[in-house]
Amino acid sequence: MGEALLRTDKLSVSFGGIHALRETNIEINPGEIVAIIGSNGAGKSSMMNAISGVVKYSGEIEFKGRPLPKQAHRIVSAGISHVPEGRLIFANLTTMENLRMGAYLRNDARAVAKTLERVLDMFPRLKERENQIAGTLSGGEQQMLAMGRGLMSDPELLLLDEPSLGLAPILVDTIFDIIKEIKQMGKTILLVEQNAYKALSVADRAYVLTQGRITLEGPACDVMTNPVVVEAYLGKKRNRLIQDTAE
Amino acid sequence: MSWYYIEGILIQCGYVLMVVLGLSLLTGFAGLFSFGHAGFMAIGAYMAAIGTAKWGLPFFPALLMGGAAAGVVGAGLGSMTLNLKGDYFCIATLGFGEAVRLILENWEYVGGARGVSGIPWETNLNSVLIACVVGTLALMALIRSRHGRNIIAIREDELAAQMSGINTFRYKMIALIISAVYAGIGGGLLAHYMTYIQPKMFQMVKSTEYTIIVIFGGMGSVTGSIIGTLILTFLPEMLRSLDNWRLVIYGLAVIFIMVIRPRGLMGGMELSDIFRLPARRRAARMAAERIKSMEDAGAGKEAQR
Amino acid sequence: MKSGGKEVLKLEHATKQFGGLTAVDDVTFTIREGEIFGLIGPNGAGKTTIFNLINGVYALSGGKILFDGKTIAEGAAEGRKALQLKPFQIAQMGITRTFQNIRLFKNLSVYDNVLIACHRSANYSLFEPLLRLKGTRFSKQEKALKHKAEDLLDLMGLTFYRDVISVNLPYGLQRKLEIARALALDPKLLLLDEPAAGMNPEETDSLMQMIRSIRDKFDLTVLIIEHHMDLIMGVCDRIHVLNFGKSLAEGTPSQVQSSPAVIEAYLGAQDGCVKEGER
Amino acid sequence: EDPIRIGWIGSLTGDSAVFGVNESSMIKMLVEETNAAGGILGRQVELFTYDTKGDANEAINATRRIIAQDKVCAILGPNASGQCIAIASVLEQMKVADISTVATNPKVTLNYDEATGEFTTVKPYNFRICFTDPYQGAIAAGFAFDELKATKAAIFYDVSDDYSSGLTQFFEQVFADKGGEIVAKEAFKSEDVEFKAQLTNILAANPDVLFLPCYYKQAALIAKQARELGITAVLLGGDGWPSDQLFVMAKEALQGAYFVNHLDVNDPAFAELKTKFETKYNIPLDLNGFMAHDAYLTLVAAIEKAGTDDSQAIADALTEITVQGLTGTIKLSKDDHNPIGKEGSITKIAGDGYEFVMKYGLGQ
Amino acid sequence: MINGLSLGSVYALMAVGYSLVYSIMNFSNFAHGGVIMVGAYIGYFAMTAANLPFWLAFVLCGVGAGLLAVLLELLVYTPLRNRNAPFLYYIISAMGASIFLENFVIATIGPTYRTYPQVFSTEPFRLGALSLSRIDLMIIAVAAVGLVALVIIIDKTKIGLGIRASSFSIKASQLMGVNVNVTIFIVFLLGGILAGFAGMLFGMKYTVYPTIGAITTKSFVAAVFGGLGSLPGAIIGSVLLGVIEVLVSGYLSSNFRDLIAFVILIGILIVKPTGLMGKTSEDKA
Ligand SMILES: Nc1ncnc2c1ncn2[C@@H]1O[C@H](COP(=O)(O)OP(=O)(O)OP(=O)(O)O)[C@@H](O)[C@H]1O
Ligand SMILES: Nc1ncnc2c1ncn2[C@@H]1O[C@H](COP(=O)(O)OP(=O)(O)OP(=O)(O)O)[C@@H](O)[C@H]1O
Ligand SMILES: [Mg+2]
Ligand SMILES: [Mg+2]
Repeated sequence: MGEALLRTDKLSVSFGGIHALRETNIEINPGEIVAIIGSNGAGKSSMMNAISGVVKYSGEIEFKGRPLPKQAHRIVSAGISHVPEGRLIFANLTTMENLRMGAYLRNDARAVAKTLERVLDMFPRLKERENQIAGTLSGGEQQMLAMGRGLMSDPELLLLDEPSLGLAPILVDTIFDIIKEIKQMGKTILLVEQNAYKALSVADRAYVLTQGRITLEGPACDVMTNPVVVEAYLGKKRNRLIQDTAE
Repeated sequence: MSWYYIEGILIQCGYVLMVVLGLSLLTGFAGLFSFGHAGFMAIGAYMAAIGTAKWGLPFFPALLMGGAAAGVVGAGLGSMTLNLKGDYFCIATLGFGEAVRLILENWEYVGGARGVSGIPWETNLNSVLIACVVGTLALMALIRSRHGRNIIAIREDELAAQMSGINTFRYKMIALIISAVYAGIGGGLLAHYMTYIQPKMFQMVKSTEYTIIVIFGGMGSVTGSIIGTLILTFLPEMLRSLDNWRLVIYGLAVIFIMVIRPRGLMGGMELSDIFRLPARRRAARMAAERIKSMEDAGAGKEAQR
Repeated sequence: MKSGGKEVLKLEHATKQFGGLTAVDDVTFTIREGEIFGLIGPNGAGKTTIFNLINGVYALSGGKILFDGKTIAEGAAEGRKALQLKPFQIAQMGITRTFQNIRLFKNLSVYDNVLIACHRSANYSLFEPLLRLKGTRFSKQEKALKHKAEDLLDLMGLTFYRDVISVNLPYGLQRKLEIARALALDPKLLLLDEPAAGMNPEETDSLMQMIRSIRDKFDLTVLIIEHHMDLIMGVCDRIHVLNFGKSLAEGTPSQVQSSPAVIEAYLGAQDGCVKEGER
Repeated sequence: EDPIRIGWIGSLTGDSAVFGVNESSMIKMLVEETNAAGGILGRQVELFTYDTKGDANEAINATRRIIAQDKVCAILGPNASGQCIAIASVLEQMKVADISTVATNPKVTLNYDEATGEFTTVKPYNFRICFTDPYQGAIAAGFAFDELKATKAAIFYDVSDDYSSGLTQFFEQVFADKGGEIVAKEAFKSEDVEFKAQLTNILAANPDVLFLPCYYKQAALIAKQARELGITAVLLGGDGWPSDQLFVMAKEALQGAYFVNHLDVNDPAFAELKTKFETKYNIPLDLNGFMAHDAYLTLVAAIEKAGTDDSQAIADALTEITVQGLTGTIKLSKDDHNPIGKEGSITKIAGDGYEFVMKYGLGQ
Repeated sequence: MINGLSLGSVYALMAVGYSLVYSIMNFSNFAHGGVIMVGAYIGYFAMTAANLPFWLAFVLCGVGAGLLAVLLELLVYTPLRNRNAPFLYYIISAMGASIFLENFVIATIGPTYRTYPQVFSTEPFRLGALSLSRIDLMIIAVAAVGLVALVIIIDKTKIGLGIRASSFSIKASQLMGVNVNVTIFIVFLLGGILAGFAGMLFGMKYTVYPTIGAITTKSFVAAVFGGLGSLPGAIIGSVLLGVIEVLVSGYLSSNFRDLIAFVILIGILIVKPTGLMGKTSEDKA
């Protein structure tokens, strides 16, 4: 495999005495979707937050072969965009202003307009709610807004933390379609999902995070059929389902 | 230091503490900011002073009358303003405090700006000590009851409190009234210590000083309020020989504590908690471990592989 | 399923407008005693808004909401003034809820969160706590409150975390704590807004068990909003579907699941998993 | 031998710091001079000064400390009535005399029965060297009516200030008794800086004199704004006015204004002290400085008379002495501890300086 | 009326700074009064001790006060932010800072009132029947220009968008690439510059003394009244407060001015609980 887009070396995060992430090494290659799965509190979000510079960490992160800057704003300008867990939209700004915030560091007005158009195409609902104060959007609308805002910076690497949270089933499918679409556009994606099954089915590779440590990694299809993963993350029903289809 | 001097400061601590305890309930526990407590103090002080100096009442009933008057006015203020949020409530109280002062300044019966003199000197270490002990115990008792917990819930999340069936308006009102009563009694004690009161003594800076004490001591901690009162009353006295530099240092000290202990001295803890702390810490650590090990069943199994 | 029970909650032509936007548009449904009733619909369909209407967080623009036969909210209409009970009154009547974006008393311990909510089970006055003697009404009731809170923690499996500050709990446990807090009021009707959000299938499964068991144990009626179809289909007796604020369908899970309108608006091409699984 | 310990308390911070700083600086200078000249009773003088922030409780604390810990034999200051009244009980308990500089409220030296509304006994340890509000208000009103021949007066006072309210009350009374008419009475608050609205009302009432019983900061601002509005009435003030700042702030507007002063500005000692003080401290010498000066002289005389630094003896001696101060002859009455027969010096603002007009006492 | 306008403009100049800082930091910066006061002194000494011409002094005043505000932010608020302190502690620290500034000036420069040299002729400026003193004109002009400039910055520029975003969530705006420290720095600088201008103009119109800060209470009231965090609200609130005060003391009673003004304010707040220009939206649960 060629040069990795992002590589972490002994990445650790701790809060007071709690070690959320312990010496994790991951690699993301250009153009692929990498999924991270793990149960509640396994450290998935902490990893994303470390990469995007909003929590302090120890260890190294390398992006495009160079050490990643530590300040959040420089990380964004390096080409990483993070759609955080819990959306963190700007509740006091309008939908449109939220989207413009996404393109905060971009100065090419024409290119921004183009991205905006594409984002609004992906999420027509946002266009309808253009001037609504974002805090009053419905949960799902807020999730779309968060995704759209993340795309506005036209990043090379997109970090998605539970993008399907709180979405209607029809939209969950749409979101995963969009994720695939984004990949098609040549972007690289790091994906965290509770809906492990869905995540694994779009991902190229996956890491399993357990108590802050990486306990399993490999191509997504291998991870998906790993019995331990099946038992722990995919639920018994799915377990049966997969065995059925596998037979 | 001479005891006579220290005694004076302790008496001051005493009446200040009464006001601070009341404010602590309102600000520290109910989460409502008030810049008008000097107004309640003024009402209590004037009522009590008129009681003893003009009407010849004994000290104790006059003191209670002062507290009651402040409580009644608090209820009136609350019914108008408790629906306002945050800073809006805050300026309503600020305006209230100034309004009380203005009325007193224009009211000839109580001497206008020249105030009331000839108040008997009744406040001494014993009387403030009794007031403070009773006040502290009563406040603690209230807080450790369903009523107190309801008040705390308002501070934490007003909407969630309503959804839990708490009549938030009523409890904010209770907090405000009790707080006003405490301030009124504190004012009465002050009046009978000074033997003279005038509206000037109840300016807005007083209210902010008390708010500083509450937050300095730590929100939601009665012990913190007590310690805060002691420290912030004694500090300027300790610095007294520095003349006009002492308030410069006082200002710096306030900033310094806030910066190094941004939850105040005792933020949310009582003194009794400190003794319980080791046990609590252990329990919390165990729980944290458990949270971690709430862990996917996978963990163990993978280790086996 | 205990069908045919008496009507617990009834929405009659409930309508809510925000400025020009009609978030809830002439919605009518009835929930019967003991039912687990699902409310689903695409994002922005007005589900959370309906919760806020039932709770009295929002005032109704039109229509009427009845609880236990009593009107709790009624929009203004010709010759009649709007009626709106306050949120706390509605909560005291027996409707409690959890929030889509968790709203715990963040800086308080798990135990305190529940203990606060138990307050309705005591009725000692403001002055009784001053006399902290054994055998007074205050101390008896206070003891009862403590037991009640502990029992609830026990029931929800939270006993171990009683001293943990609630924000520090993992997401899933925060959800459970919210439910415990809601139960502390001895509600007749429990509203759950996306209780399984952020849970993995395993956890969702156990949540499902729990919802059933608390329904039985507390004689509850449950109204639930959820996007996890496994949960909705698995636990609900009846389901009401909203779309753009309007009612789209109502029926049993299987009826709803097979309704073309619902599939088109909400479910999409179902069972993506099978398709994916075949890949 | 031990030095003789004396104290001064007053505002070094807060709103009225400007007055307190004047007083304490003056007393420091005088103590230095005394010590250089060999002290009192052959003993050096040690001075303790404490800030009260203008707050009555702080004044009590400062008094307790200065007496109990620093063991002073007498206290000078503080510079406001409220603080003086509050420290009375401490003084009484510790038997130490206080000579206040500019506390003009009658209640400073006399006990007052709120129930009957009458003054009763004299407070044994409170003294003052300034005249009282009733006295000064009466002087101002008498001067306005008798000398300025004004029949219509307007009052513009600081409702939040006790000094200002006191003067107002007695001015109003005396002026009306004499047959004059108060055509307008408007109020402001200490921290105000904008007065045009009230002045507009005063303009409409068209008074002959406008009485401004306040401190010089407001007096200057009001004068300026009054003239801008076209008020032509003669401006009349009290002893809150005397300060060089008055000129700096509103020289033009104040031309021709009168105020009641404690001292005769033609007195050469006045100019000498002023130059000395201002070169030493580089701050303008206000009336407070002069009053502190005289309070200090009075205290020194009392100590000398008592022949000891025993505080009780000093308190006793205070009513026994007669002192020739800058602000007149000071003889404290046994009955009310106020200076006896002190006359006001009516001073006029003309050109670049003050002009002595006349002595005006209540006998006239 | 016109007097009310000029008083209101003074409040406004001060209130805008409050509101600006509030809009991003969500706390009432009670140290603002101290910064205004220091601004007034800078201008005074620039014009007297250093003999600088008015315009230079004016600029210096803005710069000096701006830097002081930034210094406060760096020394006092940044550590608090790094420790995630709740907003209350900012308020208390701000109060501490204002106590410090005020008394530092008393202790060093002294409590004496000081008067600016005369720059503007006292000849009022006439426009038809309207007559306005030059300094008032200046104050109104600076307030108006300052406000318009600020509104443009906040509403129309990217920095402004960043400021508004950061006011809601610092973490989220970091994720968007906003350098939050710089943004906050700019806010304090702008607020401080306005405070400096306010201080100098105030000093020129009236006088300079260490407790000028006391009058800024009024501008805080005005800012809240207008709707905290809303700049036009701050202006409208201030002017309204000025006009109400003047009208009350002109036509009703100067003795009870503040009381009546307060009752009016409370009345308006009861009708509109988030201030005049404050956003009212139903709380979403
Ligand atoms: N700000 C914080 N302070 C203290 N502890 C934290 C903080 N953020 C996370 N943690 C702890 O770090 C651990 C990992 O949290 P993280 O949010 O990364 O988990 P996650 O895998 O994203 O879980 P979830 O699926 O619930 O989102 C948890 O134990 C959590 O309690
Ligand atoms: N306070 C408000 N002001 C304006 N519009 C609002 C307000 N609250 C909700 N809305 C709008 O009403 C519609 C319904 O919102 P609601 O939150 O009820 O959706 P929902 O069905 O709960 O969706 P989700 O499943 O995504 O949470 C949305 O379009 C939302 O933007
Ligand atoms: Mg997470
Ligand atoms: Mg919703």
